[in-house]
Amino acid sequence: MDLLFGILRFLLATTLLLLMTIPTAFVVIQMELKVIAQMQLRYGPNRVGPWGMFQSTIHGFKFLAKEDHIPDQADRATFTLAPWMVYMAAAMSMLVMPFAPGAIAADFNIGIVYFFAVIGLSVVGLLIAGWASYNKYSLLGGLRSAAQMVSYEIPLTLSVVGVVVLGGTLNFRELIAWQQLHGWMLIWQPVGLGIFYIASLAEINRTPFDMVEADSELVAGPFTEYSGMRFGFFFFAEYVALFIMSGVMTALFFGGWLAPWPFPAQLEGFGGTLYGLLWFFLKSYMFVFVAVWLRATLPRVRVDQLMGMAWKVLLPLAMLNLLVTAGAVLVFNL
Amino acid sequence: MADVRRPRPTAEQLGRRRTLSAPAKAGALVRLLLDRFPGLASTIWTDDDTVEVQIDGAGNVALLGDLRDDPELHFWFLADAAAVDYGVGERFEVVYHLYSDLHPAWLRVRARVDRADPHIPTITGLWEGANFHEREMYDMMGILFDGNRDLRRIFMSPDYRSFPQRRDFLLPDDAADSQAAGVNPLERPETWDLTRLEESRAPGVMAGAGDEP
Amino acid sequence: MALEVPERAGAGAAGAEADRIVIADQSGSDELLREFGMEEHPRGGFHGLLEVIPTRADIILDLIRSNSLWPLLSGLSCCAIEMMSTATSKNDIDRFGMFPFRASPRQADVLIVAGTLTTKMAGPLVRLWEQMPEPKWCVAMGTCTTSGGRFKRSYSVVQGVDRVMPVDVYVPGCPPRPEGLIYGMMKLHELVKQRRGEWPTYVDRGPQRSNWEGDVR
Amino acid sequence: MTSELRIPDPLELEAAEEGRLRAVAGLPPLKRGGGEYAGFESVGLPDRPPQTEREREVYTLDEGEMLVNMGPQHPSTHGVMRLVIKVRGEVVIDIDPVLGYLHRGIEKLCENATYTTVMTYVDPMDYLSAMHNEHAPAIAFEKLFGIKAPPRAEYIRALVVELNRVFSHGLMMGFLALDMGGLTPILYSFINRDDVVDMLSAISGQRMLFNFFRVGGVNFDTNDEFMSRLGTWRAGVLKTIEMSERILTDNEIFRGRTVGMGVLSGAQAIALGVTGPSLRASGVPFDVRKAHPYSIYPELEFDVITQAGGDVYSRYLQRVAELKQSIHLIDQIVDKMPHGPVQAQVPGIIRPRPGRAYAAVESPRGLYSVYAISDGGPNPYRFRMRDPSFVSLQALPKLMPGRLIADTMAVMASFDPVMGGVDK
Repeated sequence: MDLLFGILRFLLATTLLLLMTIPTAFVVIQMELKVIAQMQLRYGPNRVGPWGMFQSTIHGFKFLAKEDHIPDQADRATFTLAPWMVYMAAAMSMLVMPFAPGAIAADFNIGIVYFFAVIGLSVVGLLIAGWASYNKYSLLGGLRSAAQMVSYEIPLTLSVVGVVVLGGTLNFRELIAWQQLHGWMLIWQPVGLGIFYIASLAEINRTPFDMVEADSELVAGPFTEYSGMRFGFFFFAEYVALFIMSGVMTALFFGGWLAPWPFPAQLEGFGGTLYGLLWFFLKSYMFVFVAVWLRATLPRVRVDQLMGMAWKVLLPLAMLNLLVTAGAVLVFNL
Repeated sequence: MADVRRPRPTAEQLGRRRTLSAPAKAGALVRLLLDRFPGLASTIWTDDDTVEVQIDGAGNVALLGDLRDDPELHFWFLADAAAVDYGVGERFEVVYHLYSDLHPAWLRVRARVDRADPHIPTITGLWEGANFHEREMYDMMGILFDGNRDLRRIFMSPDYRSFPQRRDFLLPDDAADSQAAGVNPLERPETWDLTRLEESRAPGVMAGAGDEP
Repeated sequence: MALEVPERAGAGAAGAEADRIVIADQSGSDELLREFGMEEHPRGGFHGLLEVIPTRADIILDLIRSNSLWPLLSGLSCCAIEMMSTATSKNDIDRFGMFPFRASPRQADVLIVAGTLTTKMAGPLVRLWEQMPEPKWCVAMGTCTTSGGRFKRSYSVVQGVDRVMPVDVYVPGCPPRPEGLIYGMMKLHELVKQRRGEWPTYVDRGPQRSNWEGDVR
Repeated sequence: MTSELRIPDPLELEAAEEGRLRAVAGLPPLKRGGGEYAGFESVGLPDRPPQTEREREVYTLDEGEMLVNMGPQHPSTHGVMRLVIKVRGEVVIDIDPVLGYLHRGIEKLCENATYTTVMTYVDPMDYLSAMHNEHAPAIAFEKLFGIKAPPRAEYIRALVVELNRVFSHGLMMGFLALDMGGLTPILYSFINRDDVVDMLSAISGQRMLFNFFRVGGVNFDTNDEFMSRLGTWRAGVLKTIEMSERILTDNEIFRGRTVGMGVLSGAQAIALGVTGPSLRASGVPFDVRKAHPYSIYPELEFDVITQAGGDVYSRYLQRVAELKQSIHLIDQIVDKMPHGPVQAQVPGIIRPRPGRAYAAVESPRGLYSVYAISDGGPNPYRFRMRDPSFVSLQALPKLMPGRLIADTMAVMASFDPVMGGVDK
């Protein structure tokens, strides 16, 4: 009976999460459309639905009705596989996302490790897409993505190790509980936060690190030859990843579902879940907003500057941060 | 707006004379040219801001090199290089316009090229930037620049056969070869008298044969 | 499966024919494909479900399509500047869901031919058009693309882009004002919505020249 | 992390190491093959033998090299230009710009048009500075015909020309940012551009290809709408420019990508024929408005601005400075503008005496000149235009070897080429 219940719960959770990625992507894309428009002194989409609310949904459904083209010279098997890999990497990492107390699909004790293992898979998809398209722009974009993501994974993970050492756990829920007790990780790990934010932007290919889809250099990077729903998957995965990274940053550094004040930082029962969801989404979308803001403001860095920054600045800084954190934990017995 | 105005640089800083606002006086330049190149004396012609000399095509590199390197002439900037077609049976001319900060006039050098055998030495050795001009002249007029490393068509596709800027290349439409020659006949009363026009614009002969354009 | 084959679908089936719901058999019969006017397609065979099965879903899909027309980021000449101006703060064509100018033709829906088309550019432009996935539309912006315009007499200008590819909307002007282009795009929206279930096939689309090399001369 | 550093090429390092080992072992140095002629198929063209030495050089590939074909449709080739880039990894080895995708034969058409209708053909040349395109032929034809435009016409000419320069330089700031991935400055630039072109359309009746200049004057006098729009625009223009400037000038990423990038020395620029702001950014104070004053520029007070760097950032700064200088000039012109007619008495069909005239103006991209020959007929016998961006493009293959693909876009945008002018 327990087994059956477990299977049912698993199926329900995965289906819900998979379904949830789509509206998440729509909301993030809509935010990007509208926020950038406002920053550029435009109205932005305002014809579809009230205030153009459904514009991103319309964009998404349009992909469904487009011709799905596979170039002659492309490697068909890998060409069709690549969008799924990228999308699944983004969707799977949602499994451990701590939305609210009682709203975590899989409450592992190694949730953080799982997350960084899965989110790193998307690079394989991009590399495959670049190689399979039989296009020089795609190839260059795919190789760029491999170099960039592999480089930035190291400072990204190292900056989180500091958090883990301090919190003493690899579980998101326990980490949030630790933050309720000791204050948000933001206070304890400010350097880690900085490294994490920069590296996470690079990890999900956002401006100013959007080398992969650099549309003024490589036409659309690895996606150049993709059309229809296959491109739609890449497109969605990009924005889902943006939300996920913001969510993880919220969980790691900004107290997850905790309210910013201690009076009721957290409630019990079903009300507590709703209360937690409210705060989690508020904080996450705030970071999505910051990413969109950066996109509207900053030009793109060059690929060698990007790599130099990862290896010469972020990596030593992350090491130092880890060293200091570990030393402090040892000395002060935190 | 004070921030955009800078202290006025001195004449030394600018490296040239400051009295350029008056209509150019080209006398000094003409005297200098007569002094340096007595052979060109018969071809010198001046406008109010241009001095012009005519040479044979083969001598272009030597003359332009002298003009550039002579400290008193110092025509350091190639403003333009263009080709002119004077019609079938006539000649081509490659026209160079030079600028010098010592002289308040453009210097125009007209180099004659045989139309039947259009060869002229390249000047990319003097000014690298002449390359695109020469490629354009080759593309449009079919003039061959000996020594240019990159003489291929620049505007038309490589398999294009003719040279569109030549006078005997007529536009596919009516206009170029018709009596009206590009003007709507209704605008030109004289086109009504077709015989008179035929005399003045016979193919290959310039209008008013006396004064050469 | 109820199989009903009209006399000549695709190439202008009109009137009562258009109201019939046709469900095609996808077993790969060449005859059937020819009935649908698809024998011209280089690879033949099944290609895009919605071209072969016009159903009522098209009404909704056309609404969706018309509100999400992504133009190709491709400007040929002067009109390109006015096309960009149409996308900027003052005229903001993003209001109609058109802003993401895609750099890759694979992801674009509309080809706005903005500027004079020369013989040298005709080949690459046709290739761009062929690289765009169906359903796709072409807007000829400016007089040069309509007829050659002020360069009609030139030796290197294609006298109207409709000589090399099908055009859906012509926008006059040299160049058209941004308002003009927006009006043209509104006309295209109407066109998209009117064509419910009447999607042209490859035959209707006019000359499809996949091995285009060199000039149009 | 200076951007001046050349990116070491892995294959080159490998070869150097191999050579060192061979030298240590006492072996003769390995002769690297001359490479293999790749042909044109790799860039999607029908194959043919190379026509020139240079073509063979570009299309011959060493080991590990690849040809990347950018254009004719590419987001940042500023129109329809094709760049065949020989790369090793992402490092550019050589560039071959292929032009002509917008060649409309304007010179030939002008030779078949009357002197008045030439203005309509030269407009789309350099379509971001249509007023300058008309200015040079107007001066040349006036020289041929032996008339002078009335003073008020000259002032109106200078006014619209400087207005044109303002929006052209403004757009350059935006395009430079766009080619580096910055989305917003271009939209701010277009706010300014839309204001100016609406103003110019109030005086000329057209938004972009104005057809405003006539032989011996201009088409229309100023009107109330133009002047009121001018006042409104002048009040707010510096703020609009500052919006872009704030995003770019001190931006660390922008500076990191532009400072020290694409350095063009003064001597090199002169040899290549680069003119205009790009030449002055290399420290050469050559401005046609001062060197060969035309129109009313002798009466205006301004100085030639130069920069020392010669890199992309200097060219950007030079544009911004000249933009502000143009606004300053506009103030002066409006203050000094006299009253009077705007068109000299000329016949409907102009037939100058046979002769030659050369006229040059300073367009936003540099020296724009016209050489016109008259044979006494109603249309020019020969009409030649020298476009600055056409010549400036030659600097690209000189600057790029050893840089990255991404920098190609930045360096090209810093020269601000307009394909309409390049291809005629």
